[in-house]
Amino acid sequence: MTIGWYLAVSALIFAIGAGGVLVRRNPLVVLLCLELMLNAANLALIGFARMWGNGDGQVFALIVMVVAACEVTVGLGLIVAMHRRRLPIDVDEMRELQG
Amino acid sequence: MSTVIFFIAAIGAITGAIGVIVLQDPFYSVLALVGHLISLAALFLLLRAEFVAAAQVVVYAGAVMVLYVFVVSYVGREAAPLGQNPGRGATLGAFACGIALVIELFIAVLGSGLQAIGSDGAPYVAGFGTPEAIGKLLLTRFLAPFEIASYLLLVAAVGAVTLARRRGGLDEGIEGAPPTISVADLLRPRPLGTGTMAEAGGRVEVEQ
Amino acid sequence: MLSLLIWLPAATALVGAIAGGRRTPGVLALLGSLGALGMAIALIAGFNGHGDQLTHVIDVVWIRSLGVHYKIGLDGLNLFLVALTTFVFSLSLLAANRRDWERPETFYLLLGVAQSAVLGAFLAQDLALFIGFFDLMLIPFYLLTGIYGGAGRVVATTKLVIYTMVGSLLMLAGAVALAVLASQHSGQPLNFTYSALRAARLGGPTQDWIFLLFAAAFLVKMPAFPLHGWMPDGYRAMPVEVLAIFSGVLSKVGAYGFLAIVLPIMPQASVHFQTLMLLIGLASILYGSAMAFTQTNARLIVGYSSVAQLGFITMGIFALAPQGAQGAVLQMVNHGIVVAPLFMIVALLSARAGGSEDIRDMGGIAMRAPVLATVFLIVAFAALAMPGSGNFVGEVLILLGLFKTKMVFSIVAFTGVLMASVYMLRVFIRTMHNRAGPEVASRELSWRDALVLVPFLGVIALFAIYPQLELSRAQSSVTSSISAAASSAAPARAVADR
Amino acid sequence: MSATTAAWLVLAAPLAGTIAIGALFNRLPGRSAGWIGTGSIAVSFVFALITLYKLQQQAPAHRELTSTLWTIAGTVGVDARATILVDPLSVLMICVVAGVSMLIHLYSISYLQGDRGYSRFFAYLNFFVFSMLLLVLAGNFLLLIVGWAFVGAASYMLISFWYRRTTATSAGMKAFVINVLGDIGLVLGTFFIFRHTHTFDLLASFHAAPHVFASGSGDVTAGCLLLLVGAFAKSAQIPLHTWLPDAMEGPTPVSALIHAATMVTAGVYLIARMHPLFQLAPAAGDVGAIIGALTLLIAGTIGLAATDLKRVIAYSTMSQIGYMIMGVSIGAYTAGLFHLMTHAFFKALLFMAAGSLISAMGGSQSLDRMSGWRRALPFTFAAFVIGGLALTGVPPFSGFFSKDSILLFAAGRGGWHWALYVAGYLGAFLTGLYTFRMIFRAFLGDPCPEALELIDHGHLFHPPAPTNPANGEIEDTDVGFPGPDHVIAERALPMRVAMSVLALLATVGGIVAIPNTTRWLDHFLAPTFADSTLLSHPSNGLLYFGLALGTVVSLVSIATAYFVWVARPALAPAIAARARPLTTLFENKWYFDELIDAVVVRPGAWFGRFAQNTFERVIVNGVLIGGTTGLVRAGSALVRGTQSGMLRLYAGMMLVGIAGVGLYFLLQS
Repeated sequence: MTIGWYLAVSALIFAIGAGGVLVRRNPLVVLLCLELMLNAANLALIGFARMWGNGDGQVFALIVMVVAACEVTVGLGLIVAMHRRRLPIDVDEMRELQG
Repeated sequence: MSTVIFFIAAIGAITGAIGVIVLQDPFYSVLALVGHLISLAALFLLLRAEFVAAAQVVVYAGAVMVLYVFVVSYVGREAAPLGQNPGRGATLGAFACGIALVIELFIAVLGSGLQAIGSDGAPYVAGFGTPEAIGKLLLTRFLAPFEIASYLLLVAAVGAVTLARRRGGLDEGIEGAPPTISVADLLRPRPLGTGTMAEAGGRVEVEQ
Repeated sequence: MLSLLIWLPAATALVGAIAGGRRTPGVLALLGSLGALGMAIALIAGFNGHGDQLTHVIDVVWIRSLGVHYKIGLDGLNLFLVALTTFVFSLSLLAANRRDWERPETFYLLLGVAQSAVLGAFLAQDLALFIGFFDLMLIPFYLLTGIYGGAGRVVATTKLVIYTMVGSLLMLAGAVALAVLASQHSGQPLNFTYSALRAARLGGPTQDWIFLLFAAAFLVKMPAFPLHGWMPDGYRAMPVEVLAIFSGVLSKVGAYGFLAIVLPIMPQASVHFQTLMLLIGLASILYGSAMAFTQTNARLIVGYSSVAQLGFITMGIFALAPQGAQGAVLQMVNHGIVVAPLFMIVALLSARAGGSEDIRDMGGIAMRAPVLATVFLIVAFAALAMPGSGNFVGEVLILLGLFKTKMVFSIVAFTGVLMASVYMLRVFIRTMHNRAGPEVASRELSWRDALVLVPFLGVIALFAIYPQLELSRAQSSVTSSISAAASSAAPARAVADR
Repeated sequence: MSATTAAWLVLAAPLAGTIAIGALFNRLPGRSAGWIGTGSIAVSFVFALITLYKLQQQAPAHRELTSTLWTIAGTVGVDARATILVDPLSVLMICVVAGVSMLIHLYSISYLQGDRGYSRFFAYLNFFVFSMLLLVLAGNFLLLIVGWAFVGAASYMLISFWYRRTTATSAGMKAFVINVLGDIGLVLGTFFIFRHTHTFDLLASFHAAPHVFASGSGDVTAGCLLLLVGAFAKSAQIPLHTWLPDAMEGPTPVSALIHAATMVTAGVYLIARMHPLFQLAPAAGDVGAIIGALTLLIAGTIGLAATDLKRVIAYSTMSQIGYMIMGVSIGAYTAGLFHLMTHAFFKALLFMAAGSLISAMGGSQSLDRMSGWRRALPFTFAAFVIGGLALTGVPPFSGFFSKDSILLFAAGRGGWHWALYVAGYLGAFLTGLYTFRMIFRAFLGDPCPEALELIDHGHLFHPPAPTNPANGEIEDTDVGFPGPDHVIAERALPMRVAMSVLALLATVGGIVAIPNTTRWLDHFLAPTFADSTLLSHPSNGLLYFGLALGTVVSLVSIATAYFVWVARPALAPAIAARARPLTTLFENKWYFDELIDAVVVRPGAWFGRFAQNTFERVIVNGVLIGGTTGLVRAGSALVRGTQSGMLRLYAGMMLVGIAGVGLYFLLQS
């Protein structure tokens, strides 16, 4: 398969993830959608790495995974903290920062 | 053969992604994501990224997803009904956004004029994508990012512990005193039982 | 040396903030400010007034692609303003140390940053750097007013932010336009330093609109009529120590900007708008004085008197005569060392009048406070520019410069001197003399209050006896700074005379 | 010790006294502050005499010495230096000022005793003397202005000395503001002169003046007229005189020192000092002479109608200064200064005597309530009569010679100056009338209750509760009001000594310039005024005619006063009733206060109110603030709408934004 196909898949997954972020109200699922988007990016990175025969893209992908892991820990920590405080687990309910 | 595998894996990945956003129960969403990740790992293999694929399966689909499952079960499913009603406008808007994004990305990819996109990629060199190659890159050229990423992980871990600790919070503070945040707070020894790192790590015994 | 001078106050305040505690931040901030004061005094002592060259220059390219330099330097123009800044800040910090503040680390850190910013604005020799410091110094004051202010602080802060921000943005736009046009005009790469901008002579119409942008920013800062709308609320709301600094030092940045930036860089526009600026100055004098003798809030009386005094300074600068400019610089220093203690005295008075700042609630405070009354009287006399005070020398120079170039303005401006005596004496008599008000409990100045006020008196006396200290050092810089404008004004006048 | 060193020390002594008393104000026991103050002035007086002696050792042509200590402001063409000028004029002035001040300080030691502001009083008083000496010694316009303003400030502080009296503080404010007006006149006048001479140095200006100014040119006339404004404000000449009667709110020694003997005569000194300039501006001199003549007449008429003892003397002061201003304006410098000197003696004496009388009255100053004090206060009576005779100009008292020499000079000038001559003698008649009206009403007739108490019981009258004589408000005796021992009369020795010395001087002071006999003063002042071009050469016949006329006028006026107020007591009210409009005019002080109120104060207050109520509210707050805040508010509302706090909305906007940026680059490529 040509690299173009992989990129197309990557684009689709990214769009799905983005749509999910917009649609879902459960922060857990929002986090999952973010994972989707990151993975889409990873796929594109690795596709390009294959395209040029260069390992850099793969290293990038690895580092993206690390960042994703960090994001997950912090995000999940936040959700747990919210749960502890009996706050609603709903992104639409958390709007104290509105102007 | 590779074409067949590609289509199977691609369809799996996309289905998993759709499952993540469509399924109402977060637990199933997580499971869908696991499926998606494994499919993606297959795609990585097709792209001759052995090490990344392995890492994907082991770290991502394995460890991270376990974390998700833990949290989902900890938080409980009562939160799930809340996420059910995204609103029509929001759904439509999100859908439109997604479509527009896809179209734009497609145009970007296809219209980019990169000849190589139409090819199968560079000729395969033995050892591309093996752990050895990646390891060399990480420890030579990308040493600094590697180290920074490791620090990032450490900070994230500490942060997660602080956030999710049992006692105290940012806005409770010491009783009676006005809530203060300043640089100085970080360096000042704090009274016991207010949730310091030392307590969290079990180095200081808090008398209940 | 100058970099150390600029950043020392902020650095010590930061250390104080990190160290924490109830007293430490204040003491450390004070020490930093005193250190800066010591350096300023050393600079004065070592200053060689001959020639208008910058001394102690530090010139480092900061942002190469934009031509922004970290260029600071000392000349006769900013020498005493720097000293004034460190002096007023030191004593205000000393005064502030007598009180307990909520979150002292924040308070002193903000003051430290403010001091560094003001010093930077005075010492900057690069327009972009100047604007950076100019805006930086406003931030601490927004916060100080907003957090530590009295009643009505929200409105006050809002007005302050809007007015000064609008002014700053206009100035920023003007500065960018100035540098870009200057580089196009001269064919040199983009360069924001004063010297480069001075060298590139822009055309008259271009200078005109850029001049207006700058003038707006500086006039708001001073404040001058009719852009003083933020002043009453702001002055009422600020804590007195902050107010002493704001009125004593920050208002001078605007006047300094005219003298150091506008006049040398845009001489033709300065001549073109001379009459307008003189009218603004005159209106500030008359209006400020009229307001000052109808107000009953002691703070506002002093506040409006500052409007009038800055009117004098504006007129002195735009007399476009060396005497006027010399007088303006001297008057900036004098006004700073007079208005700061006035505000502190107003605070002391209000503490003796049951917390009210209304002069109708005061009266007879001198009874048990002869020393306080004497201090107030001396400061009031200095503030109304009584001959024998440094302020008088400043005003005479201003009016003499004006007299030489625009005689009618000078004669009308003299009414400001007369009105000053009316409103200053009015506030003195209504607070200190006459029958005691119902809530008045007169008591003497405490030693700690005296510790703050006495240095002010000392410096007022020094400038009363020997203003030459400042004048001789400022002379060559001031003359060279206005020479471009003055020389382009002279032919016009010659034509008009014919 | 050179003359200039001594002159600097003349200045230094009172300043040191001020600082010492001020610094130790609450640690000085008893009356020591008074003695320190008096002592420092005495030291100053001694140095003044040394200066005089040293100056006389110089050759007459070299009697203009200057000494500069430091530069106050020397930049861009301005040369303000701390320079003193020691010449016969200034030395005469410092001797008079220091001498009279010393005596008044001595008087005050007793007069102010028991007052809670005792130290403050002497600190102020010493400061005043320092300022006055600075004024007369100044050799630089700027320093002159400094002294000029300092005496104004000292005057303010001393008028408002009893500062809890609202009458005193408003009088002080009035005095200060009018004096600032005078300062402004002086500064502006200086500017006009500086414009051409390019120097602030007095001597340099005088030397340059004939070369840079054409005689009668616009600028020098404007400058001199503005200097006259300064002189008028300080010397209480019409129309800037209204502060002086009000200034009588101050303690009586203050009235004696500042508002009679020294400060108010500064205008005379100024004109004499600036005579090289005034000679180039004859028009300014004429204005000065006319105003002086008007003042001497108008003040005399008001003095006839006033019933407040101190105010009568104050109007008399105005009137006498009118003579001096008239004199120095027409070129009679020596005569004007001669009158200044003798006036200092007898007017200070009159005020001291008045102070003694007022304290015996328990603070009341109303002539209507006083009578028959002759037996009760014989010493005061004697002092009053000597002062009155000298003031009226009865030979051989000092006032006789000094007044006549001014008028003689006017006659010698001829032309329209004859009008001044006539006005002068008319004024002399008025002087005798109001002076002896005052003396007869207060001292002759049946003793009033206060006097009876002193005669019968041998102790002074103490009012039941201290009150403000001006408006009758009840007071206490704490700081800010007169002290409890303020009732002192003539008992204290220091007061008697001071009054005796002044009485002696008032009697024989004329000796320094008796026409055709002694010409000491003329010779002494000659170096200063040698270059005067305004000369007068009256004949001997005119001289003797003038002396005779002066004698007759003064004696007739005293006789008239006796006739009207003693012999036929019913006559005075009858005359007043017959000439009702005139009396009303005099009693209301020619409506000058009302005029100033209508022309200056009301419009000023109106403008202030307009600025505050209308302009500030409508324009500044409404349009400027309202407009900008409205704009900002609308803008912020717009932006704030997007800040909903909705995470998903933010994410959507971010996506749209990123997509937009991407699209831009796509379209670009």
